[in-house]
Amino acid sequence: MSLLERISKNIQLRSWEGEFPVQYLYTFGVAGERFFRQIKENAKILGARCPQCQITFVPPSLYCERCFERTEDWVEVGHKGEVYTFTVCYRGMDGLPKNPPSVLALVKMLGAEGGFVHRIGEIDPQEIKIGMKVEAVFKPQAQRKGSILDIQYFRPAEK
Amino acid sequence: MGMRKVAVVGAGMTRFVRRALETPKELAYEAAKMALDSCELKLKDVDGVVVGSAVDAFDGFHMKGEYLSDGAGGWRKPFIRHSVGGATGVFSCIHGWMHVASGLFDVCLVLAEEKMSPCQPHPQGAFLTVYDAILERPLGLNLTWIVPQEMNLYMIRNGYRSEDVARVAVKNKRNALDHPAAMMGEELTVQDVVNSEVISWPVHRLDISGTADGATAVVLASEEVAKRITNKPVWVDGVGYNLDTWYWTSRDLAYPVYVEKAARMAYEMAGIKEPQKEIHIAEPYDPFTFKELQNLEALLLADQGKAAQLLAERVFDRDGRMPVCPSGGLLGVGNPIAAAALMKVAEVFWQLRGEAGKRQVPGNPKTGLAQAWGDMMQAGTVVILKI
Amino acid sequence: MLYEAASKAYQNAGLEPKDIDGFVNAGEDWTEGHSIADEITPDQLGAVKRPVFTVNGDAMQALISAAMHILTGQMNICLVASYSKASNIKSLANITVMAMDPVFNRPLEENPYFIAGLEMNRYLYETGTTREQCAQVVVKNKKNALWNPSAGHGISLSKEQVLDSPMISYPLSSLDISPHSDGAIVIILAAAERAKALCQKPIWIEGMGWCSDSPSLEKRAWGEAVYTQIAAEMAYKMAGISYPRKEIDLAEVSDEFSYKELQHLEALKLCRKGEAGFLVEEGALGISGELAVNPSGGCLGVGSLLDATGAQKVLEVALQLRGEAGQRQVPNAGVGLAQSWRGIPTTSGAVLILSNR
Amino acid sequence: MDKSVQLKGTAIRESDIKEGKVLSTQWVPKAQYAWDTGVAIGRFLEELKGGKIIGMKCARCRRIMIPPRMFCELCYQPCREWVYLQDWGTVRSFCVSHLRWDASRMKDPFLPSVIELEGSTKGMGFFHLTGEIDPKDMKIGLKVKAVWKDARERTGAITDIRYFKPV
Repeated sequence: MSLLERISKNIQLRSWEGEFPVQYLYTFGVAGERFFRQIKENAKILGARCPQCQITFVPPSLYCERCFERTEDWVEVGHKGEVYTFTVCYRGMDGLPKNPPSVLALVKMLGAEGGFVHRIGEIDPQEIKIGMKVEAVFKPQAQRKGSILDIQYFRPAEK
Repeated sequence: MGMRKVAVVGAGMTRFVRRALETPKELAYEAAKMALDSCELKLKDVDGVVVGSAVDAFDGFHMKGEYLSDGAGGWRKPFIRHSVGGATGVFSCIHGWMHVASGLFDVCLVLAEEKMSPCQPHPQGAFLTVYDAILERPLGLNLTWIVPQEMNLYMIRNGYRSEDVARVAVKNKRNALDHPAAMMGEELTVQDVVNSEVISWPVHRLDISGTADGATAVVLASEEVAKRITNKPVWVDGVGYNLDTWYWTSRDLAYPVYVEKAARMAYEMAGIKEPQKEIHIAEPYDPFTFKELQNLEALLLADQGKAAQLLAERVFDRDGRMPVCPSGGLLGVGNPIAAAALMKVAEVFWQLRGEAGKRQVPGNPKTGLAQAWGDMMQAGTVVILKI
Repeated sequence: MLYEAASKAYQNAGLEPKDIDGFVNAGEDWTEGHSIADEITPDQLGAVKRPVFTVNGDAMQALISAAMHILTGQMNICLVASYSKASNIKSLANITVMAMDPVFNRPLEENPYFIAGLEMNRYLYETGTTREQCAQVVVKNKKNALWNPSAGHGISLSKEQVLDSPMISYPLSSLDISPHSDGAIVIILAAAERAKALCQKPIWIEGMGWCSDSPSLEKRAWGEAVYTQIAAEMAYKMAGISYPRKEIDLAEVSDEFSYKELQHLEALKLCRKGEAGFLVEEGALGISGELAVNPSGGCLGVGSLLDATGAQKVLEVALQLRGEAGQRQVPNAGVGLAQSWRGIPTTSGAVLILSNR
Repeated sequence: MDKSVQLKGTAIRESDIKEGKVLSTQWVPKAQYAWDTGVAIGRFLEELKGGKIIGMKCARCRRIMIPPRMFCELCYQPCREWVYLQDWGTVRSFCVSHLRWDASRMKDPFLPSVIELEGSTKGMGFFHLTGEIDPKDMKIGLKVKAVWKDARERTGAITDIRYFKPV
């Protein structure tokens, strides 16, 4: 059993164009609000510690995803991290080639679980390596508005 | 292999608010944590997690379930999300029931979350994306254009006046005054409702529940686990669900036959022959006032065309013969879609256990029903709980 | 499209819609361009005024839900439907980006393929697997697809052609990525007694498992597919499988990106960590190899079907176990494994063990 | 769970966000689609361009269905018998809506209606707007007729019919 009539001439092919005509405004949540306030106002990166698992999570969350305890202690984790993995992305959102390509990495913050997916700057893409130590470069305070982009990028850390 | 018995052993929820600071994950966590704490279980005791969330367009997440998974307790666990639009919340309980009744799991955490406030300029906008992209959206179809069509036809067929259905809002908003999660509890008169501005005739502003952010969770357990951890397990005695055709204009808009079919499926499983006698409390879906009455009739809890009269005779009041929406329902507590419908399951759970505090209905009810309605006015989901 | 697939499934099973007790559909709103996409499906399946629900997940998760429902005893026969209309989405990258965290990840405004780049790089680093070995997966699967009449992306390629294709997100090049296809797949499940009565060659579900790792890009595991590892453990336990490599004859695993096939094989314990690359190089994963992997052509050869991908995997294993896979038939296949992954940026996957005994 | 239980959940106001008391970020999706119309709706739209409304008849249950579809969802049979319908019919249900899809309030209300077109089977509704009528005069059972756009302005869209007006 199948359909009895089909489109046999491509000129009859029709499509209807459309989109979702809405936009979104997101708040950062209880933990996010506290985290980004510190980034915005003091250029400090905080992690939240699980009292049960003794793990410090960055970005901090209200809860430990592993044991579901509420995280209570918030600690500063500094600006330094390590490149856990990286990529050089040659395509933009539109799928077209992007020049220059962006160098992106998952930076794991030292002494914490997790970190940031962010851009790596002040580096030749050829030079970047897994395990490399990097540090966060913040925008000047006046330009910070409470966003992941308040960190401009991470760059190789000075020894 | 027979069907395993499944019990609700814990429940939790957040406040329902117009706009929450919490992220969807955080709302999910708060409800899930409260539900687990209520039955003294830890996350490691949970074998699998089920999430219900209705419409991704509200908060602009693609694959919303994936995003929610850690907040819902799904870290490195079997995790599935489903949706049947507005009927999602009650279905969550059914999906969780499948996990346990199948014998695959002993403890299943069931979570429903909705965050509608991120949608700009108004969450109503997201409803536009529900309709046919080619034939309906270009006309600007929206919820306030179609639900009233049902209401109009329903009222005409049954000879109801605006005052008759307005009593639902009065009752539910009053009940909600005693609910800690409620955002729309209010002491009103029938005249207040009828005199509130007309949104879309015959729907008045106070006939409608409000969009909201919130989450609800319940914990389901197998018979063995349930009997071990609580002396008041509430059994999932019957489940039913049903979906009508997508072509809404060719449905009978006055009577949701799909709700009746879902109810009959659940009654059959629960061995219920005379629902009006055997169901002691009900939480039918009430996003609009008339829906409560229409759903009660489709659930066979009131004869067709008789619900309004029973309402006026106070049969559905909290101390009436069959308390309906003792929680305050969507009209009173608020309507974060999936979370609101699972709240109904949680309310029946608390009522049957005698833990509803000021909302407690008298007479030690033994059997309760929760129902939701959804998709494009075409889905019915029903759960029957028994203590 | 779905109507035709469902009609064929009914015919194949000798059933009519009224014989079906319940229907499960798989799909996501944003890939349909339609909120509550659930609402559209009853008509195509002959399921008007019947029990229907939607799993917003991979078709394999939908199938698992249907199987659970049958195991409860409330239903005897369930139908699982899934389809992909990827061609109707003009801006898939813009949809995928909305599956990422709006506060931490979306503001970077990068093409989501970067996530596959990050993961591939870490996988290669941890296991010593090479880009050449990944390219070999592409060569194998696209060649297998030439024997599959339902596959749209079969072609004979050399390893060099894959390696030299434009770099998308280092080390991932354009031919490492599965193209998308449109398609619909419908599968009917029945309880044991009914299945025996209905069907000459029923394929049995021996084990099922599914799992999600942390969704957070910052906190998940990158080198290993932990979600598949845990799902596989669950499925093996249910199926009573202790030595997967010995007991499984063929596997259809998610190869949305070339390296994913290798990473998934390792997570499935079908080989040791770091070993999969060598196996593909030696030809051990070919149709007549030691362990046939993706004989259908996989996502690389058939095309990724969005959330219907898992159903394509199950369908192929079922055809192989029934001996109905035509020119790509794996000899003497008795036990097969199907695995799915929901694609970037998710960490969700499912595993099914099927047999014909 | 008593009223006295302190539940989690922090209510904020939109003004908190506007005034920067609560941090936020915006997202404008670029979700663009080109939905295939399929055979049935493709033909239906093409006919609208010509000023005609076309439905489909099921050979088994004899229902004449609008919008047309390639198979009957009740009989689960393929269909191929195209049937032209009249561009007038009877209002089966309606409402008087003051809200637009984005919840903005309109002074002149919309009159969305389910119309049973002449020629289709009883119970088959067709969704459109009604116009040129005082909302107070709207009633179920009213006979209405399509008001078409000028032939040159028609593009093969549902909006080729402007609205329906009382006969």
